Amino acid sequence: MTEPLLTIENLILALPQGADRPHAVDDVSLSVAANEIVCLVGESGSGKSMIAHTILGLLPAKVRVESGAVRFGGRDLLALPAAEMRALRGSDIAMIFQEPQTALNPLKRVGAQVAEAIRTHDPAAGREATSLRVRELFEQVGLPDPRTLVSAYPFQLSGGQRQRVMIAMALANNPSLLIADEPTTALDVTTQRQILDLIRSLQAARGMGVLFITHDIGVVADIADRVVVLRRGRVVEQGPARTVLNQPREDYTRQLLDAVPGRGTLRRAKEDAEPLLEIRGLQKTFITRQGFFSPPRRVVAAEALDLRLHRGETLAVVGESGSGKSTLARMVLRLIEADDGDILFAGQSVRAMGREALRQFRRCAQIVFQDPYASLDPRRKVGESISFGPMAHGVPRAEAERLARQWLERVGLTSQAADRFPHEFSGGQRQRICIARALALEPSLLIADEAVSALDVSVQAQILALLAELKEEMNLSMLFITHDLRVAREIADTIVVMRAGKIVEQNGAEALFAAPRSDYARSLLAAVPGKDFFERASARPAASMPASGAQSG
Amino acid sequence: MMHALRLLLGRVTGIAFAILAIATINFVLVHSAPGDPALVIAGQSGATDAKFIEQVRADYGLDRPYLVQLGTYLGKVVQLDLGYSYRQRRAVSELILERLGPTLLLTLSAFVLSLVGGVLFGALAGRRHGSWSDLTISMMALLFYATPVFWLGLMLVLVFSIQLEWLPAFGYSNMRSGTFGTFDQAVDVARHLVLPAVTLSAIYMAVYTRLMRSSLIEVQHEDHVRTARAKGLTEAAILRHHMLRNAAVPVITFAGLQAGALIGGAVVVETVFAWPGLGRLTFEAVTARDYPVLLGLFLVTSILVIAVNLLTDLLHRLIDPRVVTR
Amino acid sequence: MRDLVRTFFRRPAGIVGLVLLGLVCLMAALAPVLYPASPWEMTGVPFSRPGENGMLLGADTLGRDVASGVVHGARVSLLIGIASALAASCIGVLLGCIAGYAGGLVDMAIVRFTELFQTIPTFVLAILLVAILTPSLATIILAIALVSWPPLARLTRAQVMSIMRREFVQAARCQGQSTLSIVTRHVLPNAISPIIVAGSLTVAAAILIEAALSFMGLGDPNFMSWGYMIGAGRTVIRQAWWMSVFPGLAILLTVVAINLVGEALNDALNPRISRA
Amino acid sequence: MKRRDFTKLLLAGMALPGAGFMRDGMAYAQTPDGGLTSLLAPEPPTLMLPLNQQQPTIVAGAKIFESLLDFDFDLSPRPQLAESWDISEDGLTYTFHLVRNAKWHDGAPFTAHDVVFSCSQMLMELHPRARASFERCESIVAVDDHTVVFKLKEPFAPFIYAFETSSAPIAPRHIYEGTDYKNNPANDHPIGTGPFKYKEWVRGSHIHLVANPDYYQEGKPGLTEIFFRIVPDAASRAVALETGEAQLAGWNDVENFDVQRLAALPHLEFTTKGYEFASPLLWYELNLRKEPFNDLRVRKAMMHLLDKSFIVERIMFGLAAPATGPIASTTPFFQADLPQYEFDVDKANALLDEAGLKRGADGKRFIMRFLVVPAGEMWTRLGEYFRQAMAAGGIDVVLETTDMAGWGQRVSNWEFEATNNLVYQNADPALGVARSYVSSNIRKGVLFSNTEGYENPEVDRLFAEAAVQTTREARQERYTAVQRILVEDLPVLWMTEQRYATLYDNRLVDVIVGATGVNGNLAQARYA
Repeated sequence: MTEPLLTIENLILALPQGADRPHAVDDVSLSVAANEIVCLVGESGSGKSMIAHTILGLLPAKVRVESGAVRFGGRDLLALPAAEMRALRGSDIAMIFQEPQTALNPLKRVGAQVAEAIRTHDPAAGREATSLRVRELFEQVGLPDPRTLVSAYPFQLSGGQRQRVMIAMALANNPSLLIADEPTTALDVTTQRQILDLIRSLQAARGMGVLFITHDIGVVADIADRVVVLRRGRVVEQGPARTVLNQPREDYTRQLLDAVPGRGTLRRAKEDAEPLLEIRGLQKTFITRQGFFSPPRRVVAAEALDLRLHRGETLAVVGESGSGKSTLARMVLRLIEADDGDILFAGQSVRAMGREALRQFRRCAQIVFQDPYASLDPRRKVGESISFGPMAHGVPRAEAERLARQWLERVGLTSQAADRFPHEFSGGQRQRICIARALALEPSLLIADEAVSALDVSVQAQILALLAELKEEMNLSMLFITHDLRVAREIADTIVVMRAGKIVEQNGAEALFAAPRSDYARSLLAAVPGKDFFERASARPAASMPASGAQSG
Repeated sequence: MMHALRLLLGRVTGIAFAILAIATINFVLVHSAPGDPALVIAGQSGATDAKFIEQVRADYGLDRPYLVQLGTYLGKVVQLDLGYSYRQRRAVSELILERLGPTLLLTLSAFVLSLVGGVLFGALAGRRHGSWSDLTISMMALLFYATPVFWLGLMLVLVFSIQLEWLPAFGYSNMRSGTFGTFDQAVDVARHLVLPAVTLSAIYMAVYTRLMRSSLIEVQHEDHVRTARAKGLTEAAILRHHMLRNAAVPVITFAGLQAGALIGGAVVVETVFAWPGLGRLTFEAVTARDYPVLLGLFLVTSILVIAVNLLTDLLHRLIDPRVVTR
Repeated sequence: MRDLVRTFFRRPAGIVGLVLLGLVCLMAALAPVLYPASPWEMTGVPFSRPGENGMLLGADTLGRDVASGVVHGARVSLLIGIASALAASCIGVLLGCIAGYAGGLVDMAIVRFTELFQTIPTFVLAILLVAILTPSLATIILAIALVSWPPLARLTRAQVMSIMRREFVQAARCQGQSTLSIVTRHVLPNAISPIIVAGSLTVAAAILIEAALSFMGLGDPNFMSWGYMIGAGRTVIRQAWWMSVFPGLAILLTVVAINLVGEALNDALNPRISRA
Repeated sequence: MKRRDFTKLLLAGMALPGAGFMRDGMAYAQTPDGGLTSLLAPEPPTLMLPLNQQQPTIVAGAKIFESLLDFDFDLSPRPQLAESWDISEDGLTYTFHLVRNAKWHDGAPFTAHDVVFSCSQMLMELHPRARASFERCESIVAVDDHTVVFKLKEPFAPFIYAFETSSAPIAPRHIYEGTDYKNNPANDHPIGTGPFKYKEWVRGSHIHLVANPDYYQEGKPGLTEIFFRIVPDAASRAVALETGEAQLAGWNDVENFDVQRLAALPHLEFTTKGYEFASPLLWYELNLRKEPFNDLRVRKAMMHLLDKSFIVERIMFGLAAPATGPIASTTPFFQADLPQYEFDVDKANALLDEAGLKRGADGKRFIMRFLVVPAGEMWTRLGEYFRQAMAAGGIDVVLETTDMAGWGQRVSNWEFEATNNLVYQNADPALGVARSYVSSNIRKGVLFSNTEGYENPEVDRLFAEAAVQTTREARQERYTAVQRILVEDLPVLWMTEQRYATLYDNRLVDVIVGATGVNGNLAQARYA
């Protein structure tokens, strides 16, 4: 191996006073060579993005480089004058970001934004030459119809197309190093697959060095030549991808690998039990009126949905964004009213329920939402948020409060947590509180709407385990909404795949993974990151699950 | 194209409805006032003659039932006939039309001045967030925001007209300039415009400055600015191409909402500066209880506000492509 | 609560505002003690300059004490400002809550109504209302309230709607909590901070409107107010600048103070900033 | 644009006010080439004087329209459209000999038929004050093209004053006869016989009149043109005079407190003459229909509580004189030595005690409402002063404000307790004084009538007799008697005789030449 493209040596980044730790990044050394993809993997707060930003000199003002060096092409980037650093940005070193939605200027045409990148570093470039080059780039990144697309605005593009534009912009000046900061995290799984393939092929074609930052071990498995595992600002382990993934030396790496969902034993659907929830011909179209005369916008969220959830069963509804899966969950609880069709809960029509009947029904059917930050009232103590439920059903205040404390302990928190406010808890802890809130009403049906999607993998694994455990204990039935097939596989007996408001496939988990009946399910399965690796790995005995109920969640 | 047409059609009917509703509200409001307009005319003519008063009443339909008056009024509004001023003895539309120009000139220049000034100062302050210039601009903005408009007008007259004798203190033009070439007159009107426009725009400039400042500070932390930085753009280029326009969007949206207040402010400013516009006509009509003029004025000013709203909408569309299809 | 106070006092601007506002309130409260005589008392020497003839801020054309007027004027300005802001808040919050909670046709009707009120040039409307109803404290307060509520209604509606969409409210609905319980326990406490801030800023705006009305001769003639003093003094500004300068400064300082306090309150009530 | 260019532009823009562009604007203070810029406020509704007689209409319209006579400072008649006139011994026949060379502004000759048409038809329909005058006529006849004879039904001494310009503006018969007067297109382009012709009217800004080259008086007018600058704001008007942008102001154009300052300016001339015809009297008016104002003792007490000199000095800033009774000292038949009510708080309190109005625990006897006249600062001050003055007698006054319409409605419909009023004397007690006190003029809904509701048969009789007497002595006798009764009865609380300031550029001469001052035609005014 020749001289590496990028070398980071003993980098220490100091956080401002009052942060949870003194150093965002503590003594990190790594290198990226030409023509290789180095994955920087870690959970949230591991400092991986900080490292990326340090390279380009884009650190927020509060964070200070305490010591260390970042060498690129023989120069220490940390000591480079501002003008030279600027000349490097976007030309020799380019970067793409996580949120293509916000990373592009919403008010400028995408073509102009790419052209700007070219002209910034080559002021002499003519108009014609530049626009030609932009179209070339658009073609290279696989954007359809570049000629018209260059004059589109970001909001007119899909998420994947935006990310392709970002990549085109990054490649505009033929960088030797590309830094990709979670470039696929905000994308649907099939789109993620395409973008990963694109980065891979472009890298290979151009011989670029790529520093790829991700939290997803699956993605690492798919793309990395070498891996650097980061935890709380420190390098845990680094080495060639194959070695690190197959023979992890460190416990943490192993934990990360084990936490990846969808590798447990498959469950078998219990066909024989009676249905608790039955949905027939459910219909919902969202119509947004824009005026008296303009045609209303119609979005079909549910079209003739039929499904059954048996007692004690876990049914996962899987689909990409916009498939209508969350609307389905809300329609069951009548948080959104359906247009047509029937929802039967234990034989009773939910849609026909009056106010009081609905109240009683909701007691039996509880929900846990995706965003643990939005789903707790920031101005109420956690204990109150839980105890209001039983109180609404006639439980005396003191008893309700006792129940709240009891449930907090049950989901792995202390009973003192009841007296604290939501902002004092981490995301995983909040999700535990939400589960406690839902279960305090002793429901028979629990709806989990992307309940683990916002969490780090290790926490995700813990929450999934907790849910599984509680489900057994309380004989719950669960409607589990997720975009992640791996999670569905982890927890579900039956899986329903939705796309654009329609059910594409309804199948036992085992059957679906073994032999998907629909093309769409097949493409979803194929797109799961790290699929090949884990399939190979699952041939070997799986590492043990971490214990549930840990306070660290 | 069809889409745009439909949008326009929807807009127009919406405006028509709004105008009719405003017309009705105005009519009810103005006519619930105490004070007999017939008496005012009579009194001001030095009349001591009951017959004369009856005559005035008959002349202007004031003796007919309330609902008939309203019906007649609405019917006329639909035909764009705003009635006849008994005090001024002229058609209301004529009165309003001849005052419309100066008011448009004043409010539009104040609008543009406040917007441009606000965006400029706000950008300056927001860019150097926390610096001395930021502190100074923010403080000035706060002070101007808290200054009563009429008071500011007086101070400006005191300083620029009376002390320094730079600018005329009042009026629309030096009447003799009207006989000369158009350029002279334009210069003359422009000189008369300076103080009232500055006075009227001050408070809004302060508002927009504050808004622009916070908007810019917010934009500074947005992802696409980081993207621009990662592209290697200079800070100046980032400011110009990726921050100013984005930060100005909420300011412009807000400015549209302020159009009504701007015309309200014009009443005070036009009175202080003897600016012969709709604002002054409004005050004169209120004190003279000139019903037809008041009704016409409220209608026209409301239409003006709607027009300004449309204008800002257009501006918004121009700088924010997302609005068009949304 | 302690958080709130601490954040509030972390901003020097907030402290300055509070001190200024405190002074104005003190002035209003102590008016009968500081100047027991009526501010209309015409006993001084007309056109006394500040400091002359025992009058701190000079006398007006009739020999009335400007200082006494400024002190007594504080009562009226604050009274009108606070009362009309409260009235506007009542109208605005009620309509906003109904619109935001009810949604649908009710919402649309209220929104259209609000828009209509915003389309009518507000100050012109205020002039008209006061002129129609004849100027008195009550009518001025009513007029200012009637032109000030639309922004509060819009804000409340937006707040309520955004809170209603938040998942914790949906969770509360799923828990079976009653509508009243949801609104009082979850929606209002979360929606109220910006409304309080906007309400406090409405006080400042109301004081300015009152001043402009009084300036145009539409004030309550039985109460000495700052706007009236400027209106009475502006014509003699060359002979007696003090007649309009001091009440003008009083308005300026009060409005600035309320704005500073409002901003600090905004920061203090904003959980993102206060608990950061 | 490059950044530097932009900065340059910005700097240039900021430097502008200091540059020549701005300074040369002092041009508005230039010598107006024989033209005059006069202030006018508020904007008149029309210039068609026969149609409307509001103050600003008169000021501007009287340069275009004329009547038969003009009046000297002592109110003696002078020729205008009438060269000479005779009044018969019995006071019933007025014969006017008209000027022979007068032409309308459109070139048509002015004749006696215009006068007959105006006085017997047009003004009878349009002009309430003229109607009151010419209703007294048995006939109005044009003897020839230049002689008109008015025959009265019974003698009316002040009839001669009916021929003042604003009282009977003569309109062109050839344009108005047989038309709808109010909607005649000529109203927008008024045609008179006056020294100035209508040129242009930019609404909200100014009215432009130019000299009439065919004016019937040789060598007049002395000015080439007149601009009436419409400035609603008093402070702005003062600035206009100060900077020389305007050269003439009359009536209330300048607020009283500003008069002294402006009068002292070297380029301005100041006079209070020229308002003798109007001679307005200002008083506090009480609604005598209501308790306790129907009690003479209360009215007397209030009179003792009011300090006229305070009003004259502090509210009018010297532009007034204390009024001693119902007739102003500048109006004929004024009686000088009437008993007066001196400023005396103790006496007032004694009178109030006597009237049985005891002070309550808070020191207040009763609460009354005072309706402030919504016509400007002076009126507001009068209200504020009234409240303070009454407080000394334990009377608690609450001020009410309204707009002009509301004020007119409430006063004329007797829905008030107290207010101010200001009434023109119109050169003769029979025209401007009697109307406020005779019981026949208690007319609901009519402003400037006997709104206070005073009734005294003796007063009615004396006024009626005085109007039809033909000798000065006989009239004086009755007016003296009526003045004595009224001063004792106090139907209203007379305060001041108003004086008005006329300010004009000191290069102008012969601006104010008669009893109607700035309401005159300014034919003689010129630059020295």
